[in-house]
Amino acid sequence: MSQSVTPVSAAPGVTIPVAADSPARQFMRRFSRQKLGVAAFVVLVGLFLLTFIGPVISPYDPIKPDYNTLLQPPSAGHWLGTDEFGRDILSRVIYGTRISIAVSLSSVVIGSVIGTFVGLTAGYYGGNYDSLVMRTCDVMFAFPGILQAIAIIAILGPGLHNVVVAVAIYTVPQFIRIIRGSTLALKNMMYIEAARSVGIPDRLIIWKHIFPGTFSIALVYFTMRIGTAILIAASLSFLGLGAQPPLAEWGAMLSSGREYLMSAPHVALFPGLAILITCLAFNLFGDGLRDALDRKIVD
Amino acid sequence: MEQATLLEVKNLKKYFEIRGGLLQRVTGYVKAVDDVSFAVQRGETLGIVGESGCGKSTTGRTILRLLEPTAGQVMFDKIDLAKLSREEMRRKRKDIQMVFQDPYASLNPRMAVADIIGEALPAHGVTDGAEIRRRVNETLELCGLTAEQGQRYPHEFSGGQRQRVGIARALILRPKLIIADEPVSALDVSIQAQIINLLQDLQVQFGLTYVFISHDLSVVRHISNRVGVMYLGRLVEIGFAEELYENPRHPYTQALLSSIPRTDPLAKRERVILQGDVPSPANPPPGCAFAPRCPKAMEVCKTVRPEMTELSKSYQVACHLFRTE
Amino acid sequence: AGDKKPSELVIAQDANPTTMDPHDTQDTLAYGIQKTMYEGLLGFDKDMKVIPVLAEAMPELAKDAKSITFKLKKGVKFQDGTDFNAEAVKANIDRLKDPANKLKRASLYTAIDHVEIIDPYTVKIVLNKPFAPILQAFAHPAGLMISPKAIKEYGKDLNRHPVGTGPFQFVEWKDGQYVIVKKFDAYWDKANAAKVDKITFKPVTESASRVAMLKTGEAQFIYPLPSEQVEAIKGDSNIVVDQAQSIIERYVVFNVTKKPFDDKRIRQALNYAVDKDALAKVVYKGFASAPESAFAPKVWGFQKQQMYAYDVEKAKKLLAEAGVPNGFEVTLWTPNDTVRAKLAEFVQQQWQAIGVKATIQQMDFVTLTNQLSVKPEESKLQVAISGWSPSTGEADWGIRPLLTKNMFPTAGFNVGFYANDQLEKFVTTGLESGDEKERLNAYGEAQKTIVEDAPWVFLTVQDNLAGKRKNLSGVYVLPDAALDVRGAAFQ
Amino acid sequence: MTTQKKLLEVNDLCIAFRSQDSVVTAVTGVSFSLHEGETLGIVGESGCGKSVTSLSIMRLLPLETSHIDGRIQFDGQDLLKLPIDEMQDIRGNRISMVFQEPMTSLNPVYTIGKQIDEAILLHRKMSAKEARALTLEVLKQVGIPRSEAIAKEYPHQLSGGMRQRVMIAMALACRPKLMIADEPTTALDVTIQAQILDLMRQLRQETGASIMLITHDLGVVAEMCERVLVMYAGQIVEEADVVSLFQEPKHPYTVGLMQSIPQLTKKVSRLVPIPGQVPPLTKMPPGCRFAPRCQHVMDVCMTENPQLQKVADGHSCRCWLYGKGGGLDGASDITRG
Amino acid sequence: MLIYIVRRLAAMIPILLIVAVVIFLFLHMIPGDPARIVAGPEASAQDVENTRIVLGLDRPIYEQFWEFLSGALQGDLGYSFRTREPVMDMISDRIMPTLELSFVSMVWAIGAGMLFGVFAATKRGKWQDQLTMFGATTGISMPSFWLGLMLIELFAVQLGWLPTGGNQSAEHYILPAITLGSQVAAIIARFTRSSLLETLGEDYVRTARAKGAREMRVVWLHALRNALLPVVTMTGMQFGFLLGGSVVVESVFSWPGMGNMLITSVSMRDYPVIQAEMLLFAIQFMLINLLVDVLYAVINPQIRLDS
Ligand SMILES: Nc1ncnc2c1ncn2[C@@H]1O[C@H](COP(=O)(O)OP(=O)(O)OP(=O)(O)O)[C@@H](O)[C@H]1O
Ligand SMILES: Nc1ncnc2c1ncn2[C@@H]1O[C@H](COP(=O)(O)OP(=O)(O)OP(=O)(O)O)[C@@H](O)[C@H]1O
Ligand SMILES: [Mg+2]
Ligand SMILES: [Mg+2]
Repeated sequence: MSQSVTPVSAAPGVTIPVAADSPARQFMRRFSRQKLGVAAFVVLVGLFLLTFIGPVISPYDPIKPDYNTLLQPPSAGHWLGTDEFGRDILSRVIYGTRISIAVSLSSVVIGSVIGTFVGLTAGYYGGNYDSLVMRTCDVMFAFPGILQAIAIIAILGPGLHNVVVAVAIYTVPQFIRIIRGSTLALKNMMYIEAARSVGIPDRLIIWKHIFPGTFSIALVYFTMRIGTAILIAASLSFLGLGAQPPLAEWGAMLSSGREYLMSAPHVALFPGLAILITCLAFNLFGDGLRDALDRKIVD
Repeated sequence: MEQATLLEVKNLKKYFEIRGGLLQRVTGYVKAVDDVSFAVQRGETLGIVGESGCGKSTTGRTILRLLEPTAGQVMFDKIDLAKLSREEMRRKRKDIQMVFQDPYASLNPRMAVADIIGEALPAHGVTDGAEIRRRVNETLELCGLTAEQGQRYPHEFSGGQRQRVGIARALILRPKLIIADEPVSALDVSIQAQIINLLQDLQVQFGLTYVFISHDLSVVRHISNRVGVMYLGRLVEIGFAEELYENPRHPYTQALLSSIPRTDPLAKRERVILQGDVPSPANPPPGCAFAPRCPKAMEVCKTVRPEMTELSKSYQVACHLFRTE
Repeated sequence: AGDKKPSELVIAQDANPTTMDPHDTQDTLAYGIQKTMYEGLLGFDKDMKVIPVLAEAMPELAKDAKSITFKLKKGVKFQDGTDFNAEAVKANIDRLKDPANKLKRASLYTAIDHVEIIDPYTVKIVLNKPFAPILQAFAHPAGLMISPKAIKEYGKDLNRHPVGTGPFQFVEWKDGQYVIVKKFDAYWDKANAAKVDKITFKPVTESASRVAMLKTGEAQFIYPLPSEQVEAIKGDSNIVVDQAQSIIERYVVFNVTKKPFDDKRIRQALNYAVDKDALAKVVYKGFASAPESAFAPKVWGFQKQQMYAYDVEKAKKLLAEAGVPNGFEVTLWTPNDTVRAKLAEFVQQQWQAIGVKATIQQMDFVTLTNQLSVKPEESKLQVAISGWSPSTGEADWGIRPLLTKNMFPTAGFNVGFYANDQLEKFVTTGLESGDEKERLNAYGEAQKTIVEDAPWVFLTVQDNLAGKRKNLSGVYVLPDAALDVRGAAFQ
Repeated sequence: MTTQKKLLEVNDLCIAFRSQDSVVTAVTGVSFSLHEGETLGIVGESGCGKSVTSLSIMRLLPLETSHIDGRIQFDGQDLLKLPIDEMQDIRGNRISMVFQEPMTSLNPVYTIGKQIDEAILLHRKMSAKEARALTLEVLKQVGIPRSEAIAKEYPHQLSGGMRQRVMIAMALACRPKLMIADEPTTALDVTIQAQILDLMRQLRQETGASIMLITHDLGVVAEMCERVLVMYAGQIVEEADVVSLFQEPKHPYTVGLMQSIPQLTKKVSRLVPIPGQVPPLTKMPPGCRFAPRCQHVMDVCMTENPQLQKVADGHSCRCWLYGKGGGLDGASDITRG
Repeated sequence: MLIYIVRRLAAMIPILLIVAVVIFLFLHMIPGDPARIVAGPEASAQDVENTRIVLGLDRPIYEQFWEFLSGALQGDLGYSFRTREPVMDMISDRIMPTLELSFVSMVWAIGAGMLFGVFAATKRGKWQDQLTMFGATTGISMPSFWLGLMLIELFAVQLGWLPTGGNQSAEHYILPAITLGSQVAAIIARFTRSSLLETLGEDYVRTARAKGAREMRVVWLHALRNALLPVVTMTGMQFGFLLGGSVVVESVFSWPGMGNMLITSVSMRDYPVIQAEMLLFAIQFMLINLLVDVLYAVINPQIRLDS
């Protein structure tokens, strides 16, 4: 956005020179033009900062109850009001950032790393291995995500660690599909064949040529999946399968808040908004990334 | 003469499976290369021409085992490449290199040019960073690029420059044989000439042997010592360029040559305009593949596939018109 | 806006019934529906007092508590036209007793040996051992009388074809959607005949949705009404909240075989550490009361005990005496429904003050039950949120299954493996004596022992809350949380 | 055959594209005219502005990012000033276009027949049935056998050559006065190219339409066109009738172009390439755009861009060698011998 | 085409078998003894044992599996642990409400999604585009139970326009369908937009313009039809998602459907019902995939199913 645009009537052929650029620099330039994406990025940076400085800036202890201030609506003392144990909702929402982001991030990281690895190898080597992987994915796709997660938690028991595992397992086949798809496309690119023709070994081809090619899609998908992971984790907490009290996790807060939806709507509203905003920020950031990386990558 | 043969392709076949139906069963084959034999002498350039889809690229890629041959032998320096293990073949690629048609698609857009060129060295045992850098720069200069340009990315180059990068990549291992698959087709005419000259210069300097694939008959004629004409997966005519262009024997070659627009607005000439399209290689005609379009087709052409016939020691044609009985 | 006087009642509850066969029912919700269609020999009134229903009067329990004789009402007919008489009673009890039927409520009647028909309207029930709570067993909805013809006709399918003597008769049951009953015109008790034509029971799991239905008038009665929702309907003049103390007591159970809970002082300390009044206020919005004994006041045999008042200092002192002045860490199990999870969270907060760090672990109900129903040596339990509602409404069922040796899992629910010889003695006396005074005495001692020994942290006795439209009357929740809707009427 | 009436007159056409970073001017000061019944060839290297010029006549350049200056007179109307719906009435009706990629230029989800029907129905008031009859007729005209069957097929069922015939049929369906063919044979094999060129020659005779033929193949120009424009870097550098262009090319670029093509008929040991490369649109030299690559470059070339000027009858050229008093003698140096 | 469909259906059988095995093993791995739960909280050890026998859980696992499998093959899915009703009957009661709700949600989601998607694509880069896409992303980011509860509060309780739950009349469909479909609508909108933007740049769109077609015609007839191809695939995938989402939505709106039943069944470890439902989910998923492939071929003549 820092580049000024010459009026159309400028002398023929006169243009603003553009610095000779690497793909990374090009990307930065294009991304900086995505207004929504940049805004989302700023929000995300803010959220990440919150996870570190949250304990410093949050006005109250997030788990210490105060039975004299139950379910108070937002006020000067408690900007977002208090919950059913008289705890400050603002402080809990701030602490919740750390948990929600840690859970969603780690589950998607695990899921995407495994999924990317399997997707790359399945797509590149093909054959029976590929068929096996794809059939397995098909079976996993046949069950709706939340059911999968519930089932996995049912086996492993509730708790945040297991939410991470459940969401990671749910994420894996999605990544396998995406990465395998783009691996198949890249595999047929001339430059892959060119690399093979000069004798580059397969594993290096996968690592140095195909993986970077899938990386942008993986990254975009990664950011969007984080949003989904937050929602799934929230649903699990909503069903009592996620974070254990008194942990300030947004889904759990929302879940306990739903009982007061009519009498004290702020209890559910703010964690709900926190989920919405975070999820929105990740998705919009992903959109921005996608547009900046390549217009051809579709949702 | 024996001594001079670098590459000998014998009865090479490459069939692609057509899979269909539910269980992805093989329902047919695309006979992309069907029983092709030829030899290339050290230091010469063999041109291969033919229309789109006739199997030129597949021939080239199968020789390098970028595609696994369905049948046949590829004798390179007396070794049958088709019999090597994957890893042996990978190491052998040091000696045979390829230049690709599309200078845009054949360079990884995410790598700096020097990395693209130098990448092959570690794969063949050169791991010293300084040595790699030295050789990359040397090769860049050989191909008319500067060392500074090596730090740039492919999208910052024009088509011609990219093709130079592609040539540099092939050259850095100092191969004996380069298979050039339409190296100039994607380039503008004014740039084409630069690349052709570069290839010729390099050939002289390093004693390279070329298999030069193109659909442009004029370019092939210019660069090649000998020329082979392919039609629908088969070689139909092969011989010294001079002879083949002055006196084409196969009706297909004749038609091909007469179809080329001449840059002389006043020239009046007799044209053979072929009827119909090239048949699908998945379902080629039973006899001579060219018979359905051939103005000189005979009854026998429809049923019997003509074999390669030697008209002279260096000239062969596969056509019933030239059967020696 | 005032409602028009309707003739059809819609009731929204939190779950689906599982069956319409009273002998095979284990959920109170199903009983609430069944009781519109069925009647038993005896029954409970609003305060869990046993009253005669199909019996002419209260029966006579033999002095040795080994038999009981019922005189039956005459002129009663089942909804399929069959007469209600001694034969019918025998058919029902035989059905319950037949092991081949594998009925879930058979265990309630294991004390019965056989049934003797004295005359068409008199039956004598002979027991195989002294069993004083037999009265309550007959008042329990498991003793609802099914038409003998239907028993023969439907066999296993009885659960879908209820036929009783009640004021309503069955129309349709669509699982997950509704159970519909309609007025039974030939009901024997004209004075108490149905005042509405039709009742629809709907399962609505989400409590906010239930409240919404009540507000919009889509339902005239909802149960349960979570205490959190009371606030939400306060302003609505068409709605009233029904509040009554239940017989459900909530507590934290200790695994007394595990350290440090084998030490009574620790258990007492943890009792002192919990502020029960605050609990009622915070967790139940005030719709609960501090417990006054090991079971709720409305249970037969209840005697008020000296409980553990909220006293942090005392708790700390006891901990110090027990050698853990700085507290310890403990895992607190709880089912994953909102109320019990909140209860757990509250307990956790309270214990924090004396240095006891509880980690809450929520489990779905099935998993929890499974984790609890194991032999002592296999049990991983430390402490768990639990609760009990003695469905027979009397003291024996409020103590025996929970705190006696014979009731270690998997035989019963003594999941904390509590054993106390003295208590065993009191319980046996209460069970086997035919003398009411002696029994009451024994149960009084038993309660005292339990409270003193503190196998639990006694948390609360909650209220049953239901919401209803103002113009509806005659519908109420029994202390055992079963609905009684037979008298439903609109003004 | 060529009448003197001007069908199309393009004056000082400038086309610029706006991107996020900058504005590039793809075509600068292009002026030419096309007579009725004439075939005009436009040659030049990739990116020199051939397609953009033709698309601007159809006003098919993207509205948001392009800016067109100048005047395009067609049959007495200024196309650039026409309201969009009037322009839409002209498209496909009085001016039609054939594109380079026969593989992708047909809509894959509609049958051939439907797509040609549409072209007709958009401009002619007739029933669907009549339109189909007309469709079959034009299909026959472009030499498609079994036209009824083909009309019911989808594009992917046809070969490239057939598809290009379909494109031509679609372009001719409304009997346009002008047909713009943008590299109609580049994607095709030589034997198929020969078929298509033959067809176009034949149709030109039958319909009398003017043709604007864009190509980078000098051979095609030589065989098809009457007059030729040579473009370089967004400008016309030479304009001549076909015979004089090939026999006496004036501009060093044209000459270089001809020398760098290997000849089929005679073998040279070495080609003479034009050194360097076409400057990118963003880095146009200030003087003559060809100067950096020109063997005859003079000082003036580096600073001042020459005008297109007449160097012989019907032959103009944009080069300082002929500048200031028409130095025709300089030309003999560079005309190939 | 018909042969293709029949063959695809036939090919589903082995996959279903695998799915059945997986589901069965999976269920038996989940901790929790159904007999204990069914017998009830007050049951004695003997009661639990009895219940176990009644439920057939006392037999070896392979026997149970065989019975389930052979039964399933004959269309007999056993009896529910919870209600003792034949599972087949329960499912036939429940499947229509779920399918109806999914269908209604899908219809509006597709309609609105495509409309917004096309609108945004034609306004590419302008504020209308940005706003629509922002809205769509918000739709994707909203937890559905939250949205559902908010809608009930607003439209049923505050305004009293619509009922809160149940499925008696057409009115009852509105809120659940909005809740269930909004995420899908948002996804379709985004997808349609990007797909359409791509096809709008294709050569045949330029051809259509060159013919003199009006812009509306170009967008709706030429570009959109092609843009639909990936949208159809993705929509099919969303249908599966919808079936999963209905679990939450059905519980919020007390919708007597499969999702609601599944939750109850899982909490009661009602194996026969869970198995049947999961199997049904898998079948639905595969049928939808088949439908998508057929639809794809209908829209895209380049795909020939019978080859
Ligand atoms: N990977 C593949 N799978 C299936 N068929 C293939 C594959 N690669 C090539 N073919 C088919 O083999 C035939 C020969 O293809 P090839 O690329 O060798 O032709 P070519 O002569 O190089 O053509 P062009 O001039 O277009 O490059 C074609 O019909 C092509 O469709
Ligand atoms: N929509 C556009 N936006 C920006 N730049 C464009 C656009 N269309 C064309 N250009 C630029 O305008 C210049 C001329 O393009 P044009 O397509 O006319 O070349 P051409 O002579 O037809 O080349 P070719 O032989 O490759 O078809 C090119 O540099 C191209 O990058
Ligand atoms: Mg090729
Ligand atoms: Mg062009």
